[in-house]
Amino acid sequence: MTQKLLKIAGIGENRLHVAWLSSAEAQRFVDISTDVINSIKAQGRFDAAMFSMELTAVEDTLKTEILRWMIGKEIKLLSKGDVYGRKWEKDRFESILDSVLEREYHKQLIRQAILAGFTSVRAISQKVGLELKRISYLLADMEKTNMIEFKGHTECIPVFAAL
Amino acid sequence: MSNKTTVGSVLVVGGGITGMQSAIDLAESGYYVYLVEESPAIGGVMAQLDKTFPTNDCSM
Amino acid sequence: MDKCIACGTCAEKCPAKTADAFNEGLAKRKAIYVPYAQAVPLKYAIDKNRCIYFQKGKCRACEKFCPTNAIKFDDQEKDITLNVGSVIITAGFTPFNPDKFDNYQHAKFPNVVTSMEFERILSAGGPFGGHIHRLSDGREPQKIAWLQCVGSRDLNRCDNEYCSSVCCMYAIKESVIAKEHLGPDFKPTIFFMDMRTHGKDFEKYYERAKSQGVRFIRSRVHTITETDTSGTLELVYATESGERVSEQFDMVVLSVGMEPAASAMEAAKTLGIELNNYHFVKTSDMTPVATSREGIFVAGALQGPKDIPQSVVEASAAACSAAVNLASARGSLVKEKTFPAERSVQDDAPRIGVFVCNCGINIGGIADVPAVAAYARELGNVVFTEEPLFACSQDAQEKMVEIIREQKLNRVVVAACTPRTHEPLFQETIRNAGLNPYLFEMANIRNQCTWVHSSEKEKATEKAKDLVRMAVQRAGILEPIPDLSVGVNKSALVIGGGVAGMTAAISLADQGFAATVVEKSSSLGGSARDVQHSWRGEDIQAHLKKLVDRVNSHPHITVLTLAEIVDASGFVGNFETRVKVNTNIHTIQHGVVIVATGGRASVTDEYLYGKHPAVTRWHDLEQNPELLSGASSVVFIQCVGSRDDQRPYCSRLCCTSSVYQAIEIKENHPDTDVFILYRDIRTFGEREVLYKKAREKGVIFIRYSLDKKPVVTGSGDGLDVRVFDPILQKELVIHADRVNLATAIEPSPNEDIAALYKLPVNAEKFFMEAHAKLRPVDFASDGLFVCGIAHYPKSIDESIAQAMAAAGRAATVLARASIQISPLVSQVNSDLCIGCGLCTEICPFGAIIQEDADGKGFRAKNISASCKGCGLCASSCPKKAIDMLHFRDAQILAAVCAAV
Amino acid sequence: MEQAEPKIVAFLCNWCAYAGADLAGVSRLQHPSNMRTVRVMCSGRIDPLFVVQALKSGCDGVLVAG
Repeated sequence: MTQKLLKIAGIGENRLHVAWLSSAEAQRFVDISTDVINSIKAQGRFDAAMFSMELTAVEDTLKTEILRWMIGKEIKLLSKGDVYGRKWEKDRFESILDSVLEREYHKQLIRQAILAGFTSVRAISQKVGLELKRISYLLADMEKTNMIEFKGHTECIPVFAAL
Repeated sequence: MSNKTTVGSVLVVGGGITGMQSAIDLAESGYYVYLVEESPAIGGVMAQLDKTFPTNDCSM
Repeated sequence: MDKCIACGTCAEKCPAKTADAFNEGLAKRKAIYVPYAQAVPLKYAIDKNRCIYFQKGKCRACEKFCPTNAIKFDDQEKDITLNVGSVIITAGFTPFNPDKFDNYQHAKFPNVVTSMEFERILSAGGPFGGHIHRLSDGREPQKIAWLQCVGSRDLNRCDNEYCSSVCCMYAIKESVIAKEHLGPDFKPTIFFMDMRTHGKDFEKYYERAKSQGVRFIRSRVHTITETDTSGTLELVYATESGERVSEQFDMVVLSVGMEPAASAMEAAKTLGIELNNYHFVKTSDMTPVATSREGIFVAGALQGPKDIPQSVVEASAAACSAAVNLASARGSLVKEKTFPAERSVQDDAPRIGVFVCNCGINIGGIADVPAVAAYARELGNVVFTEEPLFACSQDAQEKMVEIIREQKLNRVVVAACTPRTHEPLFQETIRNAGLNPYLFEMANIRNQCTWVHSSEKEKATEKAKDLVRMAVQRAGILEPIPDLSVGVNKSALVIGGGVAGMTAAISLADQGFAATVVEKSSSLGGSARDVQHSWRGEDIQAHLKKLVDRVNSHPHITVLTLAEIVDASGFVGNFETRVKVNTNIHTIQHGVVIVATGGRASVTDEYLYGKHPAVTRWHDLEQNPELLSGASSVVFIQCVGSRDDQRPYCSRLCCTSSVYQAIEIKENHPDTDVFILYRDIRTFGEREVLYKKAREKGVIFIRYSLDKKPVVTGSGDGLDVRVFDPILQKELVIHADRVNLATAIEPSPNEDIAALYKLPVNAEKFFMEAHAKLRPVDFASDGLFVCGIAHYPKSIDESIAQAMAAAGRAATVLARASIQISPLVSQVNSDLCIGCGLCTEICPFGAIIQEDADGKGFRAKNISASCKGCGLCASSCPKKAIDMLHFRDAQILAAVCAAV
Repeated sequence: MEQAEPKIVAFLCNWCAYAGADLAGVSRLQHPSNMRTVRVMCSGRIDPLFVVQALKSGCDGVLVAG
């Protein structure tokens, strides 16, 4: 999930590697770490400053309750079913999780942009590189969940503030 | 009348998986254990096995 | 030996090479050696027979190069006299040596290896790093054949007429793992006589292996020849229908059986205990770990061929038996260690001492230790640094205690080897200096730095500095953590009043612990009431009567019959269970739970059972011998409801039971024709002798397969049984006066018990132990144990052993006044908690509950006694309301931030 | 910014990967020195937030191994 998020954020999913091995698999550990090191070397140094807005947005996304809930409930949903007794297919769960991830991340990114002083839809769009329509849609959602508020109009341009 | 008292220690002969388990259980139950193994290390045959069914855990 | 730091210098310098027995001679080792990298104790030893000094009187290179003077050539053998209360012999087995069989050509052909050699070939830590190849030419094999029963079930070429019990399963395992290594083109074949996958979940593994492309051929290979100079082998065998086939293979693995080791037999002789015909230690089915001599117990493969879980069960059973004898002296010889009072550090600023260990040349020879220490000295909060030669040596430890006192250190960082082996040692050291053991942190600059970056000295030094910085940053915010202990209610609740439950209760009560036996039916005895004889022919009813009498009269045992458990709560040492008897509710406080709910033979609607009076099942014939009067033909049908889609497991007991009954019938009425229709005869271990005896007595065995099950039809007073005989290749019609069915053994209904105590069950509703191999009687949650058929179908000797094992394991809890538990547990901040319950749901150990403490709605609450410190709750909590002691978010992040 | 070697933070489970890394040491299996290990008692302890924090504080990559 974190890999997906890093990908959406443009940081690259390969900045994070995940592996399983047992205590006797020394050679495997060496192979894994060599691979990881080579992969990271190939990607070059990571400039944390350049991605600071994205990283903060990723961090805030990971803190959101809906995501932590979905991950925590994954096994139960797939094996035992939800409160209505419906078992979820793995694919279905993954695709819903993907869309939630993307939505929540974009919301957090918009919030960061607003915090950074980009308060109109057009300015936000330029900053974060999302379509205007998508931003407007998410802003409406964010307003409902008290992430931002609508401040009024400046020269007919709606202005938002983060809460 | 015998005045022998019970000795609270046990000798375990063999340091394979079985001997080790016996020794651990006794030591945890309050008995002093002497574990005797003929080779320089405990572990027995199980240590030689690559992986064990069903989890394919390594046997170490 | 205390001085050896396992640096390996001695082995590097040793000039003498020899075959490495641990690797089955497939690799070389030096004359001074550790058997394997993870050996305990990790100390080098000299192989006297190979050492040049011991053989020729000169060398002693190791002594010269040893950095710690740990080698003493003048050490003499010493006899030590021990005065002990009891002896347990677990001297194990030795794999059968096939070299004396010329038909298998193990000694001659390089590509014929034993299964033990193959284990080493497979092992990533083995001589070939897990790369499977032929020993003749190094080529990767495409086809490997496993030959079963080498040195087992064989009277012609060796005296081992017993079955070694474990080879079928390990051959399947080896073939599956080999396929994982070698890929989809690899073709493994197993040649077998009967496939004996009678253990828990083994049958499913067998089926999976088949679906993964492991080929199973029911035949005994009689000749192996080399076809060319590269070492490819030709195997000649006969198929079941008698056809002669020859086929080429790249390698052959001989599935060798078990024999008692010569040294073990000698030890047994010294101890004066009796051995049986096969030189295994003789025991009775009713006292499965007692030897012929009082006070001496046996466990494991020295008692008979068996697998790991059964060995571990017997180990705990033997420990329990020894403990029953010595209960009056419990605790008399063990001492508790004492430490000085802990100094409070809460209000003081951190004063960190950093000890950078040279570990001889292991660290100091690669990283620049003085530079690392100097670097550490500049870090915030560090007030002292030192560079001991060996931080773990006795003198360095004593000095460390002094320094901590003098310098008033309140945090200690040791940069040395790995915390996995040495953290406990250093924690004890700082406790000796009056510090809480959790004010300690290690930086792993040997195993994970200098040892693996020895060619990059500068980078290793840089990494060592980083690792020390991470440790220091983390150490600065470590907190003292008080010991965590819970009191123990020294009594047990035993659920189930069958042989397993009663044996467990008696085994505990004889050690002075109170036990309550809860039985749902009106009387004790369980399923053993239906069985007359154990497989060794011992009288079960007589034993059962004794058992029931002892349980009823034992001062420490309370029996509740017609009892139903309605509620349970608590954790290890402190359970509370409510039991309903008629209309009364008994509330029982207890420290442990032993689940022995048993099982039963299932009822079937196959083969006219219940529709025709001549169709019976299990022990009906034994209990009602009049049913057999005048019978001239009796047919037993095996695997009725076992090993099929509905119950994909082997019921383990039925083959032996039917064979035993068939022999009885033949002995009482030699003229009666007795047929056993089977799929594989699974008379494992020494039970094989019964199978042989049955054949000698004229019992006729006919194999059937699942797709061609026998068909039973009524025919006058009797029955007609139609079955396809694979050897004759035609259908036979047997007229039978009786058909007896070995129906599957299923567990008693146990959903309620499982739910009340949060115990896991497998797909077939047998209770699931904590670890299939190593913890066969424990549940994953502490203080709960399982035994008997509730765990898996098993014979009475196995049930008794497992019941004693459960009691033995339970005694490790009950023997203590309080249980020290690792205090590295989860902590809920109830101010932040919203009571969502996610943590309760995901905790694998049931260590977080939801409680409405102050009427503000539910809040999470830790059960620290059950917590294993995994931290799943902390990393999942949507509100970040949970933190882990010693691994707090802040403490982990301090190290993370210091990493760069 | 100096062209130093990339640094990778490795979160290793005490019982599995950390032990494997130790064993690599015992076997002297050489590998590049870019890893900086953080030991945790179980890979379940690793909050994704730790990963982000590692990247934020300037490391170039993260390995989670259990």
